[in-house]
Amino acid sequence: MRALMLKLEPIIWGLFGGGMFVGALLLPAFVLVLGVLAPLGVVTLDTGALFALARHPLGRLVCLVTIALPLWAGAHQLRHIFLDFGGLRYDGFLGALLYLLALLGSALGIVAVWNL
Amino acid sequence: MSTLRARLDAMRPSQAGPTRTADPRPPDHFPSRGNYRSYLMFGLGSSLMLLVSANLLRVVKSLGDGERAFDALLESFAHPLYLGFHLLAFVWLSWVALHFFALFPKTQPFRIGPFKRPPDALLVTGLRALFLLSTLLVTALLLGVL
Amino acid sequence: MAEQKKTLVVTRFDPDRDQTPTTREYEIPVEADWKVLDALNYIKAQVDPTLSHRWSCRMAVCGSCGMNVNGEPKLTCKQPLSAYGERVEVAPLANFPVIRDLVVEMDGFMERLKQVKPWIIEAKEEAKREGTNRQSHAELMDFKQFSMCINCMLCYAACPVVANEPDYLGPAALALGHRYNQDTRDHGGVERNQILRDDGGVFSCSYANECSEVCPKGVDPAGAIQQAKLNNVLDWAKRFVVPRRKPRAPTAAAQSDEPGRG
Amino acid sequence: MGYSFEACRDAVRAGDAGMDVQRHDIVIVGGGCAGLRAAIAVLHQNPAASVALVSKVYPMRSHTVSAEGGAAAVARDDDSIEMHGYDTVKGSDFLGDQDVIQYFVEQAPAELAQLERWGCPFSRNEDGSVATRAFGGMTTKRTWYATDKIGFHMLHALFQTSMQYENIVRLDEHFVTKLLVDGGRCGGVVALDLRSGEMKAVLGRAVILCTGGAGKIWPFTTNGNIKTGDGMALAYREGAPLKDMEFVQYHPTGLPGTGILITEATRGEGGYLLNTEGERFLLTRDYGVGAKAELGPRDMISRAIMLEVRAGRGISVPGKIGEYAHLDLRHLGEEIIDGRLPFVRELARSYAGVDPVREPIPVRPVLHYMMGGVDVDIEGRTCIEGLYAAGETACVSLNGANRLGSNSLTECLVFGARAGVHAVGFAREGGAGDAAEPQLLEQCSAEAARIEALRGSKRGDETLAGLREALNLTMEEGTGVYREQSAMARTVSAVAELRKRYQNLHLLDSSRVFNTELTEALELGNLIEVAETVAVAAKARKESRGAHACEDFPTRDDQNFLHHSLVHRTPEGPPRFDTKAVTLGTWEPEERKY
Ligand SMILES: Cc1cc2nc3c(=O)[nH]c(=O)nc-3n(C[C@H](O)[C@H](O)[C@H](O)COP(=O)(O)OP(=O)(O)OC[C@H]3O[C@@H](n4cnc5c(N)ncnc54)[C@H](O)[C@@H]3O)c2cc1C
Ligand code: SF4
Ligand code: F3S
Ligand code: FES
Repeated sequence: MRALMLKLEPIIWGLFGGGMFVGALLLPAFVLVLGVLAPLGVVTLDTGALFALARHPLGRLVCLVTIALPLWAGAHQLRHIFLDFGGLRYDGFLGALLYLLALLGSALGIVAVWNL
Repeated sequence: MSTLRARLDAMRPSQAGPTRTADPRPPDHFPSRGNYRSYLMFGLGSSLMLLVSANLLRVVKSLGDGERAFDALLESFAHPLYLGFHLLAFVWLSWVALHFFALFPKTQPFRIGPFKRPPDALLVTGLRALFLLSTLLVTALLLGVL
Repeated sequence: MAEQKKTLVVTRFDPDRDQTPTTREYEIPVEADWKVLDALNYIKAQVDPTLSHRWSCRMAVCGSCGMNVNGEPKLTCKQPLSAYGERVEVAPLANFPVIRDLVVEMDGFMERLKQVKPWIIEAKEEAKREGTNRQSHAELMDFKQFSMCINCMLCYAACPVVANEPDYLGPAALALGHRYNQDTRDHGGVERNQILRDDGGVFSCSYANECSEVCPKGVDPAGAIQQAKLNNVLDWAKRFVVPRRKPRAPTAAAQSDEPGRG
Repeated sequence: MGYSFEACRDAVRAGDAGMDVQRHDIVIVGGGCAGLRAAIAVLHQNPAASVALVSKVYPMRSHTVSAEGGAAAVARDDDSIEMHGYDTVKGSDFLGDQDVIQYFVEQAPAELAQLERWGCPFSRNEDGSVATRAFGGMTTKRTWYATDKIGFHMLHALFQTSMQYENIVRLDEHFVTKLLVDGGRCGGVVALDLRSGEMKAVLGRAVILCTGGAGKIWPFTTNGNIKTGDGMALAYREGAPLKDMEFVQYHPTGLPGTGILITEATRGEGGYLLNTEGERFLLTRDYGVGAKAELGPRDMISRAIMLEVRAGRGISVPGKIGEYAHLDLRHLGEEIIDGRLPFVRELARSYAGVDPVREPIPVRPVLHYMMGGVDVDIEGRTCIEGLYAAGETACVSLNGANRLGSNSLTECLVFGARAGVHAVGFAREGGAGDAAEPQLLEQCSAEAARIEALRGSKRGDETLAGLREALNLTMEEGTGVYREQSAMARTVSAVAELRKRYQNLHLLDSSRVFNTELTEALELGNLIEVAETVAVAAKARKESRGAHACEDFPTRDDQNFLHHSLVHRTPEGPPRFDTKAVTLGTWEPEERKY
């Protein structure tokens, strides 16, 4: 498992790098609006407008990228934290699990964006 | 000194030397020393992205499922636990973003063709400004202001 | 001048006598402009000749005198004693097996250096050339910083990955590999990149950046490693997209005349 | 027991000795510039050869690492081989052998070009060619540089290049304590493995000594802790004479207290030397350097600084003994300083608390380099068959009475390579037959016993620190920048006395593993041995030439002293002094004026 991951490292790291960039630029804003401001009632969201925004081809792309890439970034970082605390023995298993999660999330993201 | 242990085979040569050695210690004060702390905070913070993005996936999915599903989801976000998590995620991720941009410049080549990498300070400031701008933009877009 | 005193808490270990390292305290008079190494040399000459530590140039260039001082890896011939208070702890570099007292086992490090093929790999037809290469100042600057490493190993003592991944080549060795890849005179990019992205290579680095924090020579191994990662991603991507083309590193440096492999 | 020429590096247990025995074709002692170059040269000459590279420190720690300024070789159109030759001859005060100098200046460009192709990051001109800078005593810019860390970059380039040769078997942190010589034929060395504390026999058909200088004889030196003249002492003890030992170079610009070097390149780039009145005394007063001023040769500038200090125009530095001159770089500006002399700035800040961009650096002459060494011919051969020497430890008579700055790194390359090539040729022909192995192994056992007896030995009440200090003091007194017959006579007897006191060492560390007290004791023994030859040779030279400035005889005397001095060891009693003719040629001795 580890050997396979090693072969794929360049892609994984590329996804990770992209994920960090996208995550850093976009995620805080999403969390702020959807997770804090809206539920608190500070602002009211216009669902229709949001829907239109998301359906726009560019909107779909942004949605997908913001979902999929940070998943990889998060998975990769978590894996390294495990390693830093002595998790090398479980790296094959844990890494595979985390990346599979990210893969699954990305696939579901595609589906979700498709279904918009 | 650190309470963690280094692997006993850290930095061992492929063949043992002729005399017994004392085991390696892990880096002193790991992870409590300042830089290690921010490194860990950064790592943990960006691991949060796993959860935040998963939630975003739910949001997008609910949008596709129709207005009701979306509203229901938003309503569930009002739960104090959820709120707390999102608040924490917002603060933490913003810090991660700022830290990330500080670490970013030197990951780039010094030069691409004839173009030199701009001075680090400029790049960092630029990227952080970009972060602010994009946060404002996305917020505005989501709120339908634009 | 009022005479100042400091207590050095020094790690002692003799494999023939001690099970594990212990510490010993030396209270000594110190002078205002002493470096940590001066205090150790004073102890060795005047107080306890059985103390063993490595040093030579005392001008921060031979790289022998790295130790953990108050928990941080330092070049003891450069680190002023005045940076510390009454008590100064001097221990061998972390992450290394200890041979004796402050002397660490560095053969593992030497093996890692060699693994990245730190020499100019010439294109085949060039092998028998004479004269010098031309290289612009800008091309020199693409790798100069990474050629400043004095092999002091402070970065290894600071890196959390070194502590946990025994196969990790580590900051200095990886930066050295990147140094040769960035050199226009070198043509071993493909060969070396395969090593750099293999087990224990650049992708094991989690960018803790502590290596660069402690590096006394401004090498910035963390930067080198991330740049090498980027090179490898682009290398890989290019070969993936255009499998038959010669791979080219992004900074016009690491090129090879061999067809892409892998 | 003969051995084949093919690589044979299995360690075998030699029956009686109970000692590890390794067999190689060539044994190189020392992993500095000269040693590494020799090792690579051997393998280029014969890829099948097996080379043992024995060094008491990991090669990249060798003191070559600290060289700052640059390495000389003709590179520019306005320069010529002849000019480099003449500068070197004149710099040597006509004591350099001119056949050697001719060979040296001819080979220098190719050697440095080779190093460039091996990846040394030389600084560059606009057009991408290698940049050169001015250096003392050189007519034009011919010193190749890599900012101000040439030695560091050369050493690492050589060392890293050497890593690709599987046939170089490194014995790192092995301290050579004795050469194995039987019947006038050298057949290897015995080394103390610092790690295990055990002795190893390293046999070879030829041995090349590349162990560097002996600056640690003096208290105030640019040299690192490892420069203890081991190779000189090793060869000397086996009967090889040391040549021209009285000529030791004082570098004009060392930092107060530590003696850390501020490179001559500071002056090459245009720095000034000032006295306390802010006067550029090299220009305004007659010190023999003429219009060259700060770019005069080192011996003259060192003397000029001493005379300024004597005349009461020195600068005192708080908390430091002695008086200094100021090295002023401020007018060069931050850009040039950071661009070409960044290490100087780092050193001045860290070790003198002075930022050269804003303040002048206090400097004074400091012991730097040994022109003398093991007497070798142009092939690097000593008078012992199978024993070669190269680099600072050898005296091939390139530098004569005064070395020009930046010639010595090139010397290490040129003559390291030549010694390597010749040694492997010699080994292939089997020389005059191999030395008899049983005899050599017997010597190994005796040597092992000697070391064993020294470790932690409590013979008397002399301490290492005490003896070292006494040696430093007397050598400074007798063999400083200026020398007096009476002081030299005192030094000669003081060193002879120290040799006796050395027998009464009181050592405390009897442990086996990495016993640095033991190596320090061995080093001190070597220092005393070499120091004695310096004092004896200095006393015998009753003239002033190059770096040897004798106040009782202030002029050069070609009639009586245009010869090399040789010092031989005698089993008991004082060293035996002898002379050897200088090889002249193109250039006849003339008054040395700049
Ligand atoms: C501060 C400084 C600056 C200088 N700047 C310049 C300059 O700009 N230009 C220039 O041309 N020259 C310069 N020089 C001179 C030049 O650096 C030296 O002459 C040259 O480096 C000597 O190289 P080497 O190979 O002979 O010896 P070193 O580099 O000293 O190497 C000696 C080797 O021998 C080994 N060794 C010694 N004893 C033993 C033993 N008993 N057993 C086993 N191994 C042993 C050591 O481990 C080491 O590897 C400078 C010198 C100094 C000190
Ligand atoms: S990269 Fe820096 S810290 Fe690491 S070995 Fe090199 S000089 Fe030392
Ligand atoms: S500290 Fe270690 S993890 Fe990477 S950035 Fe430096 S090598
Ligand atoms: S003694 Fe050489 S780097 Fe400290």
